Amino acid sequence: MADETKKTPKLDELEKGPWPSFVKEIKQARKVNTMCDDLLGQLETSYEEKKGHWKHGGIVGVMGYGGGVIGRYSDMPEKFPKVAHFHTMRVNQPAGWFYTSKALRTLCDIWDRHGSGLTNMHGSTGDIVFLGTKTDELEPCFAELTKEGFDLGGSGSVMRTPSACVGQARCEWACYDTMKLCYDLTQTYQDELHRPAFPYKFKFKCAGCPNDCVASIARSDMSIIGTWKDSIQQDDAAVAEYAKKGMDIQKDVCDNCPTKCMSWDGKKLTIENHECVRCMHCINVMPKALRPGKERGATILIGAKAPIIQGAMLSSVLIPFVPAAELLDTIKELTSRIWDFWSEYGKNRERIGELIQRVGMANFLDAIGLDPVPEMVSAPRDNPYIYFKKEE
Amino acid sequence: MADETKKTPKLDELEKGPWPSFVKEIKQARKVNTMCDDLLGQLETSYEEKKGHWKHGGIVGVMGYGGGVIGRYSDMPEKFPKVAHFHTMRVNQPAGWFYTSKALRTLCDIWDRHGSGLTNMHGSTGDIVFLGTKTDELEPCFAELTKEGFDLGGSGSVMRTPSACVGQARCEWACYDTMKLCYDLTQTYQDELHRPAFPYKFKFKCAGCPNDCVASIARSDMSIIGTWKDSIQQDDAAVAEYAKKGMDIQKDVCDNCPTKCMSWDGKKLTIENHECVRCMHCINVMPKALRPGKERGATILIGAKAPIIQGAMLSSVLIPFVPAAELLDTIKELTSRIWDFWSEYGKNRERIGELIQRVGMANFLDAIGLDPVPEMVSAPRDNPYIYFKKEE
Amino acid sequence: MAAEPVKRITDIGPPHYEKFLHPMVKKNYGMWKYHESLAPGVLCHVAESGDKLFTVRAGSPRLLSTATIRMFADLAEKYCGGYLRFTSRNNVEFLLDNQANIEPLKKDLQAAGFPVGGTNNAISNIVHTQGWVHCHSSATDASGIVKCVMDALYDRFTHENLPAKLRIALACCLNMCGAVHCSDISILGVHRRPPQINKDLLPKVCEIPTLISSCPTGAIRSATYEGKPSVEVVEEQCMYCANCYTVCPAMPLNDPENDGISIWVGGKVSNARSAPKFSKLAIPFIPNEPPRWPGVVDAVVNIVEVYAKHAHKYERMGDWIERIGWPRFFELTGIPFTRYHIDDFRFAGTTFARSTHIRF
Amino acid sequence: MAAEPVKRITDIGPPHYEKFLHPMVKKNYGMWKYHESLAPGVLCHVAESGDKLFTVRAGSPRLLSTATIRMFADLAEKYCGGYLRFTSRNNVEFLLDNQANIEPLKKDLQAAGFPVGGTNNAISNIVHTQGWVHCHSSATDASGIVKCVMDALYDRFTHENLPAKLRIALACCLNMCGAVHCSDISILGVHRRPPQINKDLLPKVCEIPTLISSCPTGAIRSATYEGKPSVEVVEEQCMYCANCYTVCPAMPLNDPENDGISIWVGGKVSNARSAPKFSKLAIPFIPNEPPRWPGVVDAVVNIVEVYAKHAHKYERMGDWIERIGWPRFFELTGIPFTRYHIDDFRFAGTTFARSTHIRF
Ligand code: SRM
Ligand code: SRM
Ligand code: SRM
Ligand code: SRM
Ligand code: SF4
Ligand code: SF4
Ligand code: SF4
Ligand code: SF4
Ligand code: SF4
Ligand code: SF4
Ligand code: SF4
Ligand code: SF4
Repeated sequence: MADETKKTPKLDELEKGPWPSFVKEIKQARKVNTMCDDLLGQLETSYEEKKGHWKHGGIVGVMGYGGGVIGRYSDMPEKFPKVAHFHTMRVNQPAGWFYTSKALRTLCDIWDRHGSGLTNMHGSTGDIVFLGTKTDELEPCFAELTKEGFDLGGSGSVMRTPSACVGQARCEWACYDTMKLCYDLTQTYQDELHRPAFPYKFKFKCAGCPNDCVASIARSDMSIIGTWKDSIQQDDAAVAEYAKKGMDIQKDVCDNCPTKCMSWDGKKLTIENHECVRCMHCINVMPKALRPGKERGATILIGAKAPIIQGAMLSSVLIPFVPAAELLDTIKELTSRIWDFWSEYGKNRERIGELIQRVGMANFLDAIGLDPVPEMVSAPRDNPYIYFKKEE
Repeated sequence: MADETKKTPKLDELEKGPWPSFVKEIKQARKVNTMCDDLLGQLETSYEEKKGHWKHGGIVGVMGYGGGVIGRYSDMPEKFPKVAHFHTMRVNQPAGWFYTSKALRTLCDIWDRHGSGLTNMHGSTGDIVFLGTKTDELEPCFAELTKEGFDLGGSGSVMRTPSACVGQARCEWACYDTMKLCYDLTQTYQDELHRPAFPYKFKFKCAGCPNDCVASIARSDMSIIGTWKDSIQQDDAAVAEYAKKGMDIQKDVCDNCPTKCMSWDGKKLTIENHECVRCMHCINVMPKALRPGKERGATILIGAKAPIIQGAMLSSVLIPFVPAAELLDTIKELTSRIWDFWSEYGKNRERIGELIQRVGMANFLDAIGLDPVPEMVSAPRDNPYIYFKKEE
Repeated sequence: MAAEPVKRITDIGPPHYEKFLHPMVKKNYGMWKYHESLAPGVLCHVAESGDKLFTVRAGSPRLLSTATIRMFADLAEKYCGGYLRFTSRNNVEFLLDNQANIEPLKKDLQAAGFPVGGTNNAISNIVHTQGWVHCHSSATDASGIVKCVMDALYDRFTHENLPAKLRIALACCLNMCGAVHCSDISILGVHRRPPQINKDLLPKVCEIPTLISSCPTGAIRSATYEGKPSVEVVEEQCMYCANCYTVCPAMPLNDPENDGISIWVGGKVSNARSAPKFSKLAIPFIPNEPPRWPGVVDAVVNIVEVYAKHAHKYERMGDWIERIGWPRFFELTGIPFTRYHIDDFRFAGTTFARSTHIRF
Repeated sequence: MAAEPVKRITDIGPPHYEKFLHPMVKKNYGMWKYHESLAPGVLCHVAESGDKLFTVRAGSPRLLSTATIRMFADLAEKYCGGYLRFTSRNNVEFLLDNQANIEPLKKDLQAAGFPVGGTNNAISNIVHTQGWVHCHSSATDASGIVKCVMDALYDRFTHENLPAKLRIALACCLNMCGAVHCSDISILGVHRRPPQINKDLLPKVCEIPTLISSCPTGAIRSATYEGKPSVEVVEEQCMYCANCYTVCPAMPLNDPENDGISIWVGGKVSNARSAPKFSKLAIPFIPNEPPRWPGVVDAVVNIVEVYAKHAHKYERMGDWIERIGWPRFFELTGIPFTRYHIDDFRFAGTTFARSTHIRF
């Protein structure tokens, strides 16, 4: 056993220092799983040569699914045969990443039986990432997972695993039930999640308020971000208490309001709610005194993505406000129209945000049957290149 | 005479109302010049038919010049023979648009002899526009003009007539001598002004301070805008006087400062000049108390233009600060490098601003031998598509 | 005709400006200390030397007959030693060293029909272009619209009662010869139909490669017509900019029923407080309605009045709109928001609302 | 291998989250009233009902062995009925109903080497990606750099003493699998050499039209190689994004001496105060320096410390930089400004400084 253990002088350096060490994790896994020894060996080689040693992925997966597994092969299989195959399985996380210790143990047991014993908790999209196994372990592992109530997440040109902030489970600011919406969308689109039928990937992320704790506006093709329509709920006594405890309401709260719609006369805080843009700052700073209004729902935004090809995008406003009770139905209807349009007009590997920029937002709105509203833009056009329609 | 006079019921409507009427002007000119009668007739036709009746310009001009005249022909020459030809001559204005009554009378006399008797005082670029004459009047008119010390301005693919704000002639804020620079540039580039040799037009405008009273940042390929490097000159007594007279220094001055670098304690105004971006607001509001600093010069910006083809542009910073004394030499050297680059790489009808966007600012800077500085950008790039150079 | 060949004078440039400077200007050149506003249209510049120069500014239609210019010369001689100038917005300014002459000059100007004003927070003259008076390219008139709008805004020229400066400009086509793209309110002539190709004329007067490359959207394709090289326009790709017409007379776009006017708002040039910025689309289309252009006049007056009522002191149109947000601007002015307001050119992606900052 | 065919279960989706909720969470779901911060890494959420839920957050390397996950399970059972969760930044959170358990839990966590913190104005965990541990595409490692940077910023995780939240993310290539484009500080792997075309492999594994259209800058052209269709890369047009490699394994870009890391700053996601924004380039290139990555660590620590010293309370990195201006940012951090900082992609024109607002 001792003989088999690769020497990793470079990686050993990464066991030093106070932050928990991933090298320690791999070494720990090596105790039960020899794959990890070759992983360490290959990684040490990368650290020596300053380059990766994985080959471009091949198509592997479980029967009937087109996604959920990332094929991965070593480019030094002779030297590191145990990671000749080293595929990951993306396991769909429970909404909000809540677990019982029992559920975690179940997952660990399955993965120790069928894979490297290494995971990412979690991947950037939100999945439980089972990090490294062989092709012929995929199907048995999948069978055990489903038996225990787990299923795979997305990869490839599918709807990707939706994710949600902790929302109403633990956050007082959630303007709609993010975890429920996330779960409902995941269940509604099981087919779209597992069987690639789109031009490219499509991501949903559900954030309960404009703080956006799942970074939905930066990372999801459709971002659902909670907000409210009426006035901020205000508890004057609690405001006074913050002031008494030493908060400088003028400086800390009012001066940081982006619309300067708050005023403080030393006793009473007044919010011109008509001017409030729901940025959350004042609420963040005084959670005991201020709360989102009672007429709650979400803003639906479209099109965020990473840079490739047309440059990174943030999502942009599509529907300024949908009441919480209508969210699921509205999104389902909207999504089906968007997917139809995208499937018809989207080029291969063209995200929805890129397609909208290519065809023009107005044409996109026409196609999905939404009326233009000024909330969709930061400003109207400044160039006079207007495609007037003939009929008008 | 009365018979010859065209009926203009539509245009007559434009003699009503308090604002001075251009129709009255044309009618006044008609008293001495019959061209104007046909002009009124054709214009009335336009007003009836809701469309212009001028033909696309042809190439006409004075001997040896490629610019300064805009050829213009009526598309109804049978009906309005006197405006069959109706060319304009662009006469280079004196810097700052200063005149003596004598000079104006001289111009009027010349134009009454050789043209319609109608002018624009002035054209949008700044020229004196002599509005409407026949081809064979061009040369005699030019001869009389030059005899009196006037010359033509630009048109076509030339350096266009430079212009300048009133500057040090009457404005206390001028940070350099705009009229002198404008005059010097005009004289330096007489050849480039009269003989088209560029891919397209090139405009200089000289503004004495960031108020930019000649709209140089919006309308000139090279914008020279006065500024200062040291601290705002401050007269505390005068500040106090403004306060006493009822100015709300906090609200009117400090709160409008874009960098919030001013503070007012009810007695003393303090400016953190290190943070000042020289926007002019505080100086504009309290001209008796605040003045630009003493270390004066200008920011040189590049690339403004109207929309066609790549969309309108504002000029962008090329050299953050050039001392007033070095302005002319710096601009001459810079311009020659810019024109060389533009002449070599500019496409037909491509303005310098468009060329810079096409080849990239960094490549442009390389070509003209300027080092990049962060003042040139509102923010560094946000996309990772960096063309790294091989040598580095 | 066959006269003696005279030696031609060329390349002399304009006369040196010093020749035309008022003696007080010459004396105090570069040594002005501060200025005061005495009344709308009347400024007083005080020099370090203590000298005081008075300026009286009068509105002008810009299109001036020599007769009117001579009348200005008369007034200048009567009141200020013959010294006067024009401004970058085409107003005329009389430069006086004698304060007592201000009122008589104003009276004479007003009697001649030339209003005094345009300074400070007044609406100054409308920067504009040629229109049907002289340009082949115009989608609308220039001078006529300016006249009607300024008639309606006359009191805003003679009074300084707006929150800040308000600059209006007009251009009669997308070439934008007035600095229309950076004005508080812009009036812009627009076409709405693709060029009508004159196929017989085309090969005679146009260079086809230049023509094809002139189109910002690539709507022009090469084609053949009666065996000869020609072009065709893909109509859905044409946004009527008329650049093809600029380079080729055989591509006119004029169309009385479809040409008209668009209104843009919120641009500025000065660096005061906020950075310069472009005007943005407010009203995509108003038909051409000569001779009094009621649609444009009403639209401009409405925007001016809503601005005057709601903006804070020192707030330019664009700064005001940015503070209240565009949705509120459309609400307050009653202008409908349409598909045309959403940008779809090069930088369109930068104009989408990429935050949840929304007012309800 | 030849076993009885079992009925396969598919398309069941994830387990319903309700199964995993702490009873107190279930009871007060949607009825939380406010929260308080008890200490770095320790939150207390108070429900309308008066119930109090305590959260203890611990840092995690994200790459976890099943052994460590079981250790978390042990702790959860010991202190909070087995209820725990992970956060969107890969920390682990223990959910307690008994305040008395907080300290013992913290002790156990610390003993096991897992720091408690990451809340409020601390630096939380670094969102990151696979690197050399698992991805074929990486220009640098991920976990190793994160480890070294967090070692250096350890005290910033366990203390809440920054002006505002500071979010760091890392992605090992331009695909940016971490939300690197909107982080206060982003660490991004970059290539600096064009793809090395494996001409023999190419026709076998790649679709040429897809390959050509994959290039954002059109640098890939069709060509022939030994009589067969192939491609060539116009090197000056290549900006090393590796998108060609993503669609075609025969176009690798890896190059030990030229791959490395770039640093980006000032992005954010939340709508608090200012709108979400992209990170902007701070340092174009730092070489790969395994195993302890000193260049990257120093660069990040320097930026953090300058920010900590100069930013106002509540000011995120990007808001601070916008207030002081980019020139000042480069001055204060000592980072050189280079040609690479000036954008030259699609929207480059919108990033030029189009005003005279300059600090000297
Ligand atoms: C595992 C994960 C990184 C991680 O360590 O967490 C990951 C890993 C890969 N991503 Fe990703 N992406 C992961 C989240 C993301 C995210 C973040 C998110 O989803 O919130 C993004 C940015 C958001 C977005 O979608 O734009 C992201 C943007 C990309 C892109 C660029 C997509 C684009 O439109 O620009 C690619 C390239 C591609 O799709 O070909 C990509 C491709 C890949 C591939 C499949 C590599 C490839 O070229 O085929 C990587 C496989 C690595 C491996 O060997 O395991 N990955 N990828 C994340 C998925 C785990 C999970 O399911 O939870
Ligand atoms: C006379 C004048 C308008 C006026 O009434 O004041 C004018 C009139 C014309 N301009 Fe202009 N431009 C005039 C100032 C401008 C300005 C303003 C400025 O210079 O400050 C601009 C915008 C700034 C700029 O240069 O971008 C301007 C941008 C254009 C353009 C678009 C250029 C572009 O790059 O986008 C064209 C089209 C062209 O050059 O082919 C154009 C073309 C034209 C032509 C020559 C029409 C044509 O297509 O050939 C017009 C002749 C009208 C006529 O019949 O007299 N004119 N033109 C101005 C010149 C008078 C003078 O010399 O003082
Ligand atoms: C005479 C003129 C310069 C010239 O060479 O002709 C001029 C002269 C003065 N300008 Fe101007 N500006 C002149 C066109 C402009 C322009 C250009 C334009 O309108 O096309 C601008 C930029 C406008 C824009 O931003 O869109 C301009 C932006 C300013 C500003 C900044 C205003 C602001 O708050 O944005 C000031 C400062 C102020 O008024 O507080 C200013 C101030 C001044 C002062 C007070 C400067 C001084 O101390 O003498 C002058 C009297 C102004 C007045 O009208 O109240 N001047 N000024 C121009 C008169 C035009 C006219 O007839 O109305
Ligand atoms: C647990 C978590 C949600 C989840 O479902 O996992 C969460 C939970 C909370 N967030 Fe968050 N945020 C979480 C990721 C985020 C993210 C996403 C990210 O970092 O990728 C953001 C956007 C970051 C950005 O803008 O780049 C985020 C932006 C905020 C903000 C806005 C901060 C700002 O000023 O910009 C607040 C309000 C505040 O802290 O004042 C907030 C506030 C909160 C509160 C106080 C909400 C509440 O009342 O419960 C929670 C405790 C926060 C804390 O850490 O101090 N949360 N929060 C995430 C913890 C991540 C971690 O382990 O560190
Ligand atoms: S996004 Fe809003 S609702 Fe969701 S966890 Fe963050 S603060 Fe709470
Ligand atoms: S939520 Fe934001 S915009 Fe609204 S009042 Fe509070 S600080 Fe101001
Ligand atoms: S630009 Fe400045 S210097 Fe020139 S006239 Fe205007 S305010 Fe005076
Ligand atoms: S010039 Fe502008 S930035 Fe400078 S102190 Fe005055 S108001 Fe502030
Ligand atoms: S704006 Fe257009 S129509 Fe008007 S003068 Fe200029 S080129 Fe002619
Ligand atoms: S009008 Fe403009 S868009 Fe239309 S064909 Fe001509 S150049 Fe192209
Ligand atoms: S960022 Fe690039 S290298 Fe890293 S995991 Fe994603 S695709 Fe792979
Ligand atoms: S690396 Fe990017 S830019 Fe270079 S050839 Fe490949 S796709 Fe094109």
